[in-house]
Amino acid sequence: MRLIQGNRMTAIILVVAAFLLLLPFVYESRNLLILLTQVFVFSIFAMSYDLLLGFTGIVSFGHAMFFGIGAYSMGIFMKRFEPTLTVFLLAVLTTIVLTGFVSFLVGLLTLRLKSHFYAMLTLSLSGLFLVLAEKWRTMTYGNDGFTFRVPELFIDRTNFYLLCLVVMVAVFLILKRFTNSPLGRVLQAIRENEQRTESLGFQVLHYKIAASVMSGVLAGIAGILYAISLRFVNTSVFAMDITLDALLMTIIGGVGTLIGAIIGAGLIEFAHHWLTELAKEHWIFERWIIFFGIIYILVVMFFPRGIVGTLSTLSWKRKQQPAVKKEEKIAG
Amino acid sequence: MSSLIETTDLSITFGGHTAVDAVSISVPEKHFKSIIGPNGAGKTTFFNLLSGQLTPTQGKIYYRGKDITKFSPTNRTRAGIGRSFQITNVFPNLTVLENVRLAVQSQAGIRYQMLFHYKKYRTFEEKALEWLRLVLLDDKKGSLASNLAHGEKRKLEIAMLLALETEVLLLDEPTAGMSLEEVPAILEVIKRIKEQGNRTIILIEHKMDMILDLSDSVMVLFNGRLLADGTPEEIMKNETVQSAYLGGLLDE
Amino acid sequence: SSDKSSSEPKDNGGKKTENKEPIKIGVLASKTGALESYGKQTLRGFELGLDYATDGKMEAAGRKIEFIVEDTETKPEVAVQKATKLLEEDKVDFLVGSSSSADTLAVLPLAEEYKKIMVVEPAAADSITGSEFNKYIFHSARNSSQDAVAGAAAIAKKGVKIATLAPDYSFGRDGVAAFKEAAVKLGAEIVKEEYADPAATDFTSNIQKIVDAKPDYLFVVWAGANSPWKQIADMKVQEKGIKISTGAPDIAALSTMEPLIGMEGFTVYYHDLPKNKINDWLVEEHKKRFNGDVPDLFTPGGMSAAISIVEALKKSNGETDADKLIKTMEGMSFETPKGKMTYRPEDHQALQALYAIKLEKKDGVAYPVPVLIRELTPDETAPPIRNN
Amino acid sequence: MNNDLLKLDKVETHIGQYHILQGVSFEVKKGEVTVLLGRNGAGKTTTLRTIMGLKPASKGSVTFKGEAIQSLPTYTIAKKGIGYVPEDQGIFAGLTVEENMRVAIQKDDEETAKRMDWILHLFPDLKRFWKKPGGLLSGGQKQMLSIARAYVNENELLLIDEPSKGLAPIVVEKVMDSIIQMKDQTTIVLVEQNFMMASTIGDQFYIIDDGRTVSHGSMKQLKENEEMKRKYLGIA
Amino acid sequence: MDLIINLALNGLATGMLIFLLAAGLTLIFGLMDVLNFAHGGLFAWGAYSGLWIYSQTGSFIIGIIGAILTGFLLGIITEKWIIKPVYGNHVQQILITLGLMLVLSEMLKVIWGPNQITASPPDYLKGSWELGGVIIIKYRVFIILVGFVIFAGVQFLLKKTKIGLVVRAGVMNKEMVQALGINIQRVFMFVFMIGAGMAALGGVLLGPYSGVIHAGMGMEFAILAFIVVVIGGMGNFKGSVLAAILVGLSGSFMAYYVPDLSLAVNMLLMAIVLIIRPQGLFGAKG
Ligand SMILES: Nc1ncnc2c1ncn2[C@@H]1O[C@H](COP(=O)(O)OP(=O)(O)OP(=O)(O)O)[C@@H](O)[C@H]1O
Ligand SMILES: Nc1ncnc2c1ncn2[C@@H]1O[C@H](COP(=O)(O)OP(=O)(O)OP(=O)(O)O)[C@@H](O)[C@H]1O
Ligand SMILES: [Mg+2]
Ligand SMILES: [Mg+2]
Repeated sequence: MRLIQGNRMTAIILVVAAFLLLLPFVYESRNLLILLTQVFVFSIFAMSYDLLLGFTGIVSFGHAMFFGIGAYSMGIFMKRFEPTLTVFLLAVLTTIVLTGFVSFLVGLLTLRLKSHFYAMLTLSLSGLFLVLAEKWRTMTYGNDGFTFRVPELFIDRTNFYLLCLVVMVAVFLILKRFTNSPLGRVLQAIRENEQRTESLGFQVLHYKIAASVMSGVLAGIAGILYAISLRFVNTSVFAMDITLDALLMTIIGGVGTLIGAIIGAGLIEFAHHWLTELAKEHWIFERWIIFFGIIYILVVMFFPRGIVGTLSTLSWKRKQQPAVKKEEKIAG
Repeated sequence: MSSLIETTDLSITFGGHTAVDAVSISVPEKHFKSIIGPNGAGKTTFFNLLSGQLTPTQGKIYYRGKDITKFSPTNRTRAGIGRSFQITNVFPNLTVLENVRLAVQSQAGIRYQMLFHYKKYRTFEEKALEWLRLVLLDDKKGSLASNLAHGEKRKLEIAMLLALETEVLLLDEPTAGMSLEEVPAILEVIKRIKEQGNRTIILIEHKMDMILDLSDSVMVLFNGRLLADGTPEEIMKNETVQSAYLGGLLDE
Repeated sequence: SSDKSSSEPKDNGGKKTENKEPIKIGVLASKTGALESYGKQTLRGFELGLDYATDGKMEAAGRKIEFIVEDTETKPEVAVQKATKLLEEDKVDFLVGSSSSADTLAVLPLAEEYKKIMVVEPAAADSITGSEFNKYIFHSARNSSQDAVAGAAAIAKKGVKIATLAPDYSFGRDGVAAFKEAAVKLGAEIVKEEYADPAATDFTSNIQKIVDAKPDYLFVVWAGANSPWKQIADMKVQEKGIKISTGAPDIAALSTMEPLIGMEGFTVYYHDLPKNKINDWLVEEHKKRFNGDVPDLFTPGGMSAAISIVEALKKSNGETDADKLIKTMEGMSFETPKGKMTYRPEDHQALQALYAIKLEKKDGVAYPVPVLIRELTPDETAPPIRNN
Repeated sequence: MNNDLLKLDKVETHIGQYHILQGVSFEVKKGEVTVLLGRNGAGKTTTLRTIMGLKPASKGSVTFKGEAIQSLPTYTIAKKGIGYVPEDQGIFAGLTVEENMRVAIQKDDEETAKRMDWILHLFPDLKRFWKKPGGLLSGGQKQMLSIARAYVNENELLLIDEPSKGLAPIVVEKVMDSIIQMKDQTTIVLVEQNFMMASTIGDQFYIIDDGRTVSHGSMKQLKENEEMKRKYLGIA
Repeated sequence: MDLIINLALNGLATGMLIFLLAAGLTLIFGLMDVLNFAHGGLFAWGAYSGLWIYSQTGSFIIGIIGAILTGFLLGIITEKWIIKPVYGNHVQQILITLGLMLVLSEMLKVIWGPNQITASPPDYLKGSWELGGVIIIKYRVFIILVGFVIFAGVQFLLKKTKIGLVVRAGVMNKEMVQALGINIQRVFMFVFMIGAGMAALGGVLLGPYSGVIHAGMGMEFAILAFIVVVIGGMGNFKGSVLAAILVGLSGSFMAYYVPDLSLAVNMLLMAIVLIIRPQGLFGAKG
């Protein structure tokens, strides 16, 4: 039963992915392309966040730290060396090593700190990275940031669009497999009851670190793509706003669903786009941020478990088959 | 007699209050031992020390002659000491089946596998179902654990422990809150495991009839100290136990 | 609110000139976010500038001019997205913008990629015409070095001891570095450089150190809402014989400088400082259109950007080929509300006048008013060339 | 009306989309101890929670002293003089024993002080751990605290969910004594799996199965009727 | 010596100001366990409304009272419509309060315009005294006094009434508190209202302190308030006042002695405290 459902889900996703793959060849709007690229990048970032929040139950307020490391690694490599594919790969490697290392250390701290305290610690760590980016001016040019060239291949927006799409789908599949693997199930157990997981014979810390590193590295990759899409990087990549974006996208879409992170990213980016467009039509929308805020509030009221979370509960309720209850991931 | 679990001088103090006070016991292999004692005597705390939830302030714990005092709960479970909890302690937002499946998975040693779908391990699910059937909970396999009635949670708790198939079973009041009607079934399970003869069981209970029925030996904790350790008959005759623990109940 | 974002050309005559396509200008500005007031000043100025330079006809060399405004929200990623949209979808011939330096820097490479002229206004970072320069960039706004040179010119003399206070990020650090260079050149001595957390609520330590250094002047580089003025006054810095000097900001921020009345410094613009026809027109027209408001700090900048584009088009005969325009614009001088500006050929920085001023209390004005001490000529404020 | 202190009439309760109680009816006479019996998951706890308004009835009526209370908020119901000892003890883990008691106390008068003395005499352990966070108590001590919290107010009706669970035999005896002592002021509805306890202090019994009251009678009857015991309680 | 006194005095004043910002949050976040990202919004509304009333009436005191009332009102509305449905669910709290935060701070721009607004203290609080080398700024002394008054007031509320206890109990087990006859909903609303009122008070007092208010001030200072609540120990009112003073003093002294670290001082302080004492400086163990 569940398997069939799962397959249908995968089928839908594949169809959508194929559609997105063909899009740039049939539809000429560059603007849409860029918007979608942005959506893909943030989807990756939000999914990496969902792995922590939704599957392992770790709240981090400092996820921007990994995003920023990725963005700066790419920027600095491209600025300092020739923008070739080799250098690009080197930058990717550096990002993976750096984010892996930092997320490993940060993951170790989950041992010591619970909930709010861990969240605030990550907030302060990412704050320190922000200061570092500010102060290490010979490398980063301070908060104004710097522009850089990117490898030939990525200059073409269609190519880059496709790259981001492919990476996003790959990350989705990897995380899907990761969370549905025996290891992933243990992560959910940790989310539910850490102490009991321990006494079942699972080394909780190892899992938390695994999730943290996985999530950190993927966030770093999102940062890389972000930097390439802008060909510019400044300290804003370490800002709280970036973390909040991931948080919002994940929650709006539905925590612990992965696909929710993608939908959340799409929704926020498009809502943003439309609202700012509306600002040109009517003065009321010049303060479009108010409407944005109202959307958040309405989402909580009408989709308390995020869009995907709530919709899947509804459809499950409609079927009314208490005997074969689908496993539910709860938000919170 | 070779002892499987041995404690020497085991003590723990919480800010001035010594909850377990220099307890030295030795439990032979395939033995069934019960622990009784007034509320707050330190029984659960003693379990917490054995299973690694707490670290003793003093004393040592040996398992098969090996010092495991510094082992983490995880490693003790892996070494073969499993436990159930007095206050129900399950994964509230996972299904009953998934709760047990996780225990089966741990027992099978599949811990870091991240490349395959968990459904690939179909046998885990079947095994989990078997355990649920054993504790009469299979009809609830799809419910979220948080939605179970209290007694049902107790059964789940037991199923999870059994699924670990550890050599040592530490049972902390497994039947508290279980209905009169169903206690026998659970007792039956415990008895059967005992009869299979390859497990060592330590049981905390306040139900005397059960203790008398099952135990090879009974130890009595009192204010953290080991007051007595002996056969059920000996213990029942002990006057301190009668006056301070049992009260007049058995008179009826 | 009157700033329509995308203003269709006013229906003027409707006489089709031979040249087919209208010329399109994409304007990037912060209409929301931290710098929204700057963005709005620029936009008003830009619209007025087009009007002025085309005599209200909205055409140059026979071609119609259209402009499309996009909001960068003061976020670099949005700026890039909007700029690409302007370049790709609206196929604009020019970019103008934007309010924040980071937004602008992020967009600079796009101008190069699409080979379109970008007139930068009012972002001030030195790197725009420095390390991040490309030949499509023309900087009509003054840069931080010009500010600094002006600041130095207003106070630095042989033997004068100066301390500086600036926020601890690029803007402040660059500003002080440039100021120092200019001031030392004029014979002054920098006795203390203090940098403060831009979000700080307490400046005691910084002010204390400055007081201890016993300078003649305290030169402050500051931007943003959270400012040290009040505490400088509370800690009686002026009473200790230390004169304060800084750049006068826009009118909203001037009202926070009450405690600094009497200070000498410089400004980019205040509406009654320049004495010329264009400025008169600007002030009058601005008041007319925006119910009595006077133009503010960056309004003339927006106007200058527009004027420079129209002038260039006139000279190129409506030709929008970038290489040709670059040739035209390099070294081009044009009249603005601030007098004559010239795009320096080497780095495309517009050389322009700045003003040495003193803040005074004026009856009927709610905020301290910058009063002219002397005009600092474009030559005097010319910054070093740094684009290689 | 009659002298029923509490009356449930065909009460039905839903939790989410589950129909948990499907017709529970019983009457509790003033001054009596009424025992609810039944398998695990039969709906005993849900019945008590429905009376307390924690899981409001979707159908049927709950009448307390002649007044329908099924749609009142929990705190109002509690204020009417109904005390509750929940199955999971409901200890405020981060608060000390003392603070747990203070939250519970409704009136700060002499009566309360007297009751408090009585309680501390009943459960000396609580006094011993007066300043200890409730979450650190042993299982049995928590149970005592939970009972104590309900005892400290003057209640006309007490709903007690499995009090003997986790208590040492001697303490169970004390709790039984205490219930008998209170009988003249306080009426009690008790869910209890310890048949010895239930049968010693109970006056009436109701058996709940699958969310319905399926049988009832006086405790005396049940104690003597082996067949009923076997049928409903699986004991002989 | 003068220097030390100057730094200490101003650090203390800044600390007290931060405490005023954080006081409301210790109740709402620390005690009620609500991740209220809109706290900064309430705070900014206090600043705008209070200073507007001050400018209209000419009385600073009336302005302060007005700000507090605005805070109460917003607090009630917020609790009823925004927070009530999401008690106990942090994920939903984050989303809905962030939404509210956006609405609140943008509304400020709609009503009072996007520009920053100057704020100066009333004449009797203007200026400073100079004693030897020590400069004592009158307004800062005022802030310190208000800080103590608020501290004492809230401390009284928490210690002498059952409210603090009931709220903590309610967070741990809402059902049980109700079953003990307490209308926890009303208690929560009351506490939230007080918290919002204190946020507004913090806002209106900050205005004349820094000389200017702006719509972004909410977000800017809210993080500081969160830091203080966490390093003080969640829900520990005394802890948060000490933490605030610590933040104030360390900011002041670091800026003087280790200026290179001054940007990082708050984050560094928080990181160190959390790593060394995970439960917060003054939090209970566990
Ligand atoms: N983590 C802890 N911190 C402080 N005191 C503790 C802690 N754990 C247990 N205690 C105390 O130690 C004593 C023994 O508790 P324990 O839970 O072992 O009792 P028990 O024998 O299991 O009792 P019961 O039969 O009631 O379950 C109790 O007084 C309890 O309050
Ligand atoms: N929140 C819930 N969601 C779904 N089902 C529930 C929920 N709470 C209880 N149930 C179900 O309602 C039934 C009755 O539960 P209840 O707790 O009243 O039983 P009980 O008679 O008290 O059992 P026990 O003796 O085990 O305590 C059980 O089958 C239980 O699974
Ligand atoms: Mg115990
Ligand atoms: Mg029950």
